[in-house]
Amino acid sequence: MIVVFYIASGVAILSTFLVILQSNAVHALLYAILSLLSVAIVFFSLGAPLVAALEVIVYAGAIMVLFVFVVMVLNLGPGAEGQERVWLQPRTWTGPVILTLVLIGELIYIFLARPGLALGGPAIGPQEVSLALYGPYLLGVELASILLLAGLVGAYHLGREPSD
Amino acid sequence: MAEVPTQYGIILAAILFSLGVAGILLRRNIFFVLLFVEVMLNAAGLAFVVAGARWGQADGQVMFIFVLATAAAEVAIGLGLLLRLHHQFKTLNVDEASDLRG
Amino acid sequence: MTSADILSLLPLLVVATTGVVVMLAAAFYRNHRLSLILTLAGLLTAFISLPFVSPLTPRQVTSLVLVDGYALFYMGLIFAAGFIVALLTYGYLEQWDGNPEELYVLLLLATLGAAVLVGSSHFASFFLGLETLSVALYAMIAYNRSLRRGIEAGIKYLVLAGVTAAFLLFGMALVYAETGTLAFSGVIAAAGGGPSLQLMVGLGMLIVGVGFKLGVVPFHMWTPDVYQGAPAPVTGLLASMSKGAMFALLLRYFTPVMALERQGLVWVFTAVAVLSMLGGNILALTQDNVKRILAYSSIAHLGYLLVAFLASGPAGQLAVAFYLVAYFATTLSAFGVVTVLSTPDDEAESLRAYQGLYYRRPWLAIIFTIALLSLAGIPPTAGLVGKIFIAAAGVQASLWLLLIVLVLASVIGVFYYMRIVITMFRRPEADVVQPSMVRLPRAASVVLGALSVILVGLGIYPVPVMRIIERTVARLV
Amino acid sequence: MSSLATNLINVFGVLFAVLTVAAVLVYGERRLLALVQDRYGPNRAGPFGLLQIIADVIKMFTKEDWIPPFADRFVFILAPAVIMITVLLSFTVVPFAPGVEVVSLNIGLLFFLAMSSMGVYSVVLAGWASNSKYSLLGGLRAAAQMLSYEVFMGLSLMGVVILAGSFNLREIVEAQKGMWFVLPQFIGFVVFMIAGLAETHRIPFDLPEADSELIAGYHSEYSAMKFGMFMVGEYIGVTLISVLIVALFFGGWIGPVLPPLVWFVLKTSFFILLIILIRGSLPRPRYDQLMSYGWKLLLPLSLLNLVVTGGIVLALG
Repeated sequence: MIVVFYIASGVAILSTFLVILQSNAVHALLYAILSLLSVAIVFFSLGAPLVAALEVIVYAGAIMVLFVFVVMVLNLGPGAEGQERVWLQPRTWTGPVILTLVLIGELIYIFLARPGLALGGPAIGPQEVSLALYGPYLLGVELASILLLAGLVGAYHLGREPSD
Repeated sequence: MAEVPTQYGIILAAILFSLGVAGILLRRNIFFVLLFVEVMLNAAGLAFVVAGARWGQADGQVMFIFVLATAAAEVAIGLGLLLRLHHQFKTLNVDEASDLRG
Repeated sequence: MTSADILSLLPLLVVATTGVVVMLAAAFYRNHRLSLILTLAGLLTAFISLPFVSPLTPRQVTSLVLVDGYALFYMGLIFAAGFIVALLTYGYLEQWDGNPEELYVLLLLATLGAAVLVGSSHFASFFLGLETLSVALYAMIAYNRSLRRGIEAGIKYLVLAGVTAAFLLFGMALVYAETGTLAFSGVIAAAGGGPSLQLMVGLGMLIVGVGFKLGVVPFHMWTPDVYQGAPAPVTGLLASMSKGAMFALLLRYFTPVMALERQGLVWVFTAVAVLSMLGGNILALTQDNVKRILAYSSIAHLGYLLVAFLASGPAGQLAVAFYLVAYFATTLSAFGVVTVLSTPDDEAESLRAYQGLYYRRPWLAIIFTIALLSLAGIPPTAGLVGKIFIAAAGVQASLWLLLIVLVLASVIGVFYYMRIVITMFRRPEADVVQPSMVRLPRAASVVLGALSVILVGLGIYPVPVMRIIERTVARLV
Repeated sequence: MSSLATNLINVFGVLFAVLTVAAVLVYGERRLLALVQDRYGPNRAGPFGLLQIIADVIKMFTKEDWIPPFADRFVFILAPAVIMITVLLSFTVVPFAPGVEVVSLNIGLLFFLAMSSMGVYSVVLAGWASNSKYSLLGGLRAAAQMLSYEVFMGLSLMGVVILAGSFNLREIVEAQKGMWFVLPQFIGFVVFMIAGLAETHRIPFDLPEADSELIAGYHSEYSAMKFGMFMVGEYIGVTLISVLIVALFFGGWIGPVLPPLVWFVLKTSFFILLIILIRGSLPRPRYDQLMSYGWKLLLPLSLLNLVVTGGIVLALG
């Protein structure tokens, strides 16, 4: 499992990095999906199979499809890349990239600085998660449903055609 | 099963999070900005799952599910707004779509 | 969950149910007035239920929500704000040709989110309450979807709030990874065991998230644009409910954390408070747009509140509670005036639109003047009393630097508030085209009148409100 | 060593069986449809036209594999591969008989749902990458349709999960020793079958391809082997849905006298034939009818099913 974790982590980081470099929206999305899939494998290797499946079903399979859907609705064909290329010139990206590298470096330093964090316990399967979800977190589930309702009503209002 | 030191998991989450931040700083296209917000939220969810695995609790995964719900709601409204923006401004560039000035 | 648990959640349940009912009512029968009446009835019921719930408190309902006097007090404030905004919205949207019903649904959901936020005792409820509030606000800000600036403001708020949420979550996850608990009480207890670097990073990210929501310097960039682009009643909501709920939570749970880690965090918050007070007031001087002026003014006011937060202790709690009551009334009254002068497609926001208001709409001008005086902290208004409480709390905690800045910033503030007042009382030049006279909605006029009475009343005789605060909020400390 | 050998036999056995079934279906469907419509169907090549399969394969392999110059090359090639990979991967969690399965996953059912949600991409990406308006419209329709019907598909299966108390398909089959789940979960079965048809975009849910309106929709621009992969992918999808219906609702390999695997194959064949006959008998609905049918009928139905099932299971302790 350790090997799986490292390989999946590597793929996740690399593909997320490639998302940044893509000027084509759909190619960027494909790398994002790849990154999400490898994060799902990371979840699996951490002993969290339920969220691994949810990551694929909801994140990669529903949320990202919405993004693709929007690309198609706006018909952002291969022609829409020119503008994006401009933003990927070295002078625009050096600043943020250096900032990010510093940020990453600091975070790695901080979390490596303290050795001996305990290893994870046994796998936590769907049953335990569901029991927690509908036990102590029941109000949270209700709130999440209210949150989705707000999203639904808002998206409905914003997305409707003005004529009706 | 999980023999991965927790800090590596957190570092992975931190790197993905930072890449999301970098993406937002770099891109001016609202489509990409929304995409990187998702990347950041996903990284935060990953951090929760890692932390939950460290303590052997289900709470981390529960939080991940809540993050998922949030991400879905944000994307629904975000993409709705994006379509409106494209409709009104004929561009997805946040710098060009800027009427509000003080 | 016992029946007492459910009973103590009654205010929240009422608001949630009302939201669903209004939505279903709009699905089957679209009627603006019906939506308004249902919304008002729901919020009123929730408000009235508060004293009945009060004997059951304090009660921890699961690990997520803590219903106690503190939470109930701020819930009351939030419900009142929701009620007022709903009334203002009615007149604002009456002539609009779009669908107004969804705004009430979103308003109720936002109110619920804010109410959960002040009652939360756990990262999960904190985060979910905050997100419910934010997600409802995105749509409300861009509610007039044919207006370019509304959409732009909505996108800006959405992107920044999304990033903020990610920071907040990542911070929570780091704290959780360190402490092994997601409940605030557990986190505070675990933080006492000796702060680690990882925990500090987590807390830092949390503070970034909270700072964005409060709109304090240096996280204030979104405030003016979003305030300007959003519909006027929504701006009122944004300024009062959204910031107030977040501040109530900050006060409750960060005070113990601060006590543990005296040095670093105190300096951070002190810097933020100073920058907000000065920055907000100085930037407001350069503005010609009333909504933007009010935006910068809200940045400054959050800075004042941070002084009371830093003072902490019973005096600080008292000062924050009173100041928030005064601030809610003042902000809603100010944005209420803007609202009644605006229509969804043509907002009265430039200073010119207010020139000679006194000669066209004397009462409105007087109401606005009272609100501005209260914002500036000039007697006899609630704003002054609030500032005195904050100053008293500051003196008790000997925060001299902050107090000096507070006074200095208030003096600067007087200039731009007076500028609006003077504009209103200046005779209009003959060649200036007068803005068309909109019919003044009756509901809104009653609300504005009542708010002005409250503002002056609190300025002269604040004792009753003080009693309530002492009975509920201060009881905790 | 022996476990490795068994594993290999299982993997390749399943792969071989599935691909064979798909190939036979290419021929079988045409014969059966012809029977329904009172005509012959392919009957020239070999006895009963059986060699038609070989002829079709040769044709597909030797045709010019053309990528339109205006298409997005990378995505254009990726799209047909996605459907093959996701559908074939779904078969890994299916238990065909005791001991005949590739992997026993404790989230087997979720894995299937995850793969089917990934399958959406093949159609959507194909529609986008072709860069032609019919394909784009087909892709748009497909995205909305498959995303919607995935919801009901997942919900309809949760009743089964409640009854079996597990996501593992093997355990679900074993839980049906006493009674097939089709009896308590009849609504779930119906919804799953309909959603399954929609997910594989078969008639009457073939709006993404709709020959008469969109000239084959998302795969208008595809030819030769890439088109073949879409077609074979569809047949494997049909097989997958049938296999899952059998495993989830009709007791999998459980049955008297005959060996388990035979029972499984028999039951599966029945449902494959049923799906083909449905194609022969139902017309295609309008797009808005399809969506409102899904959201206004299937969603409440599957939610009701879930609530009632959960309530009864709770009440019985």
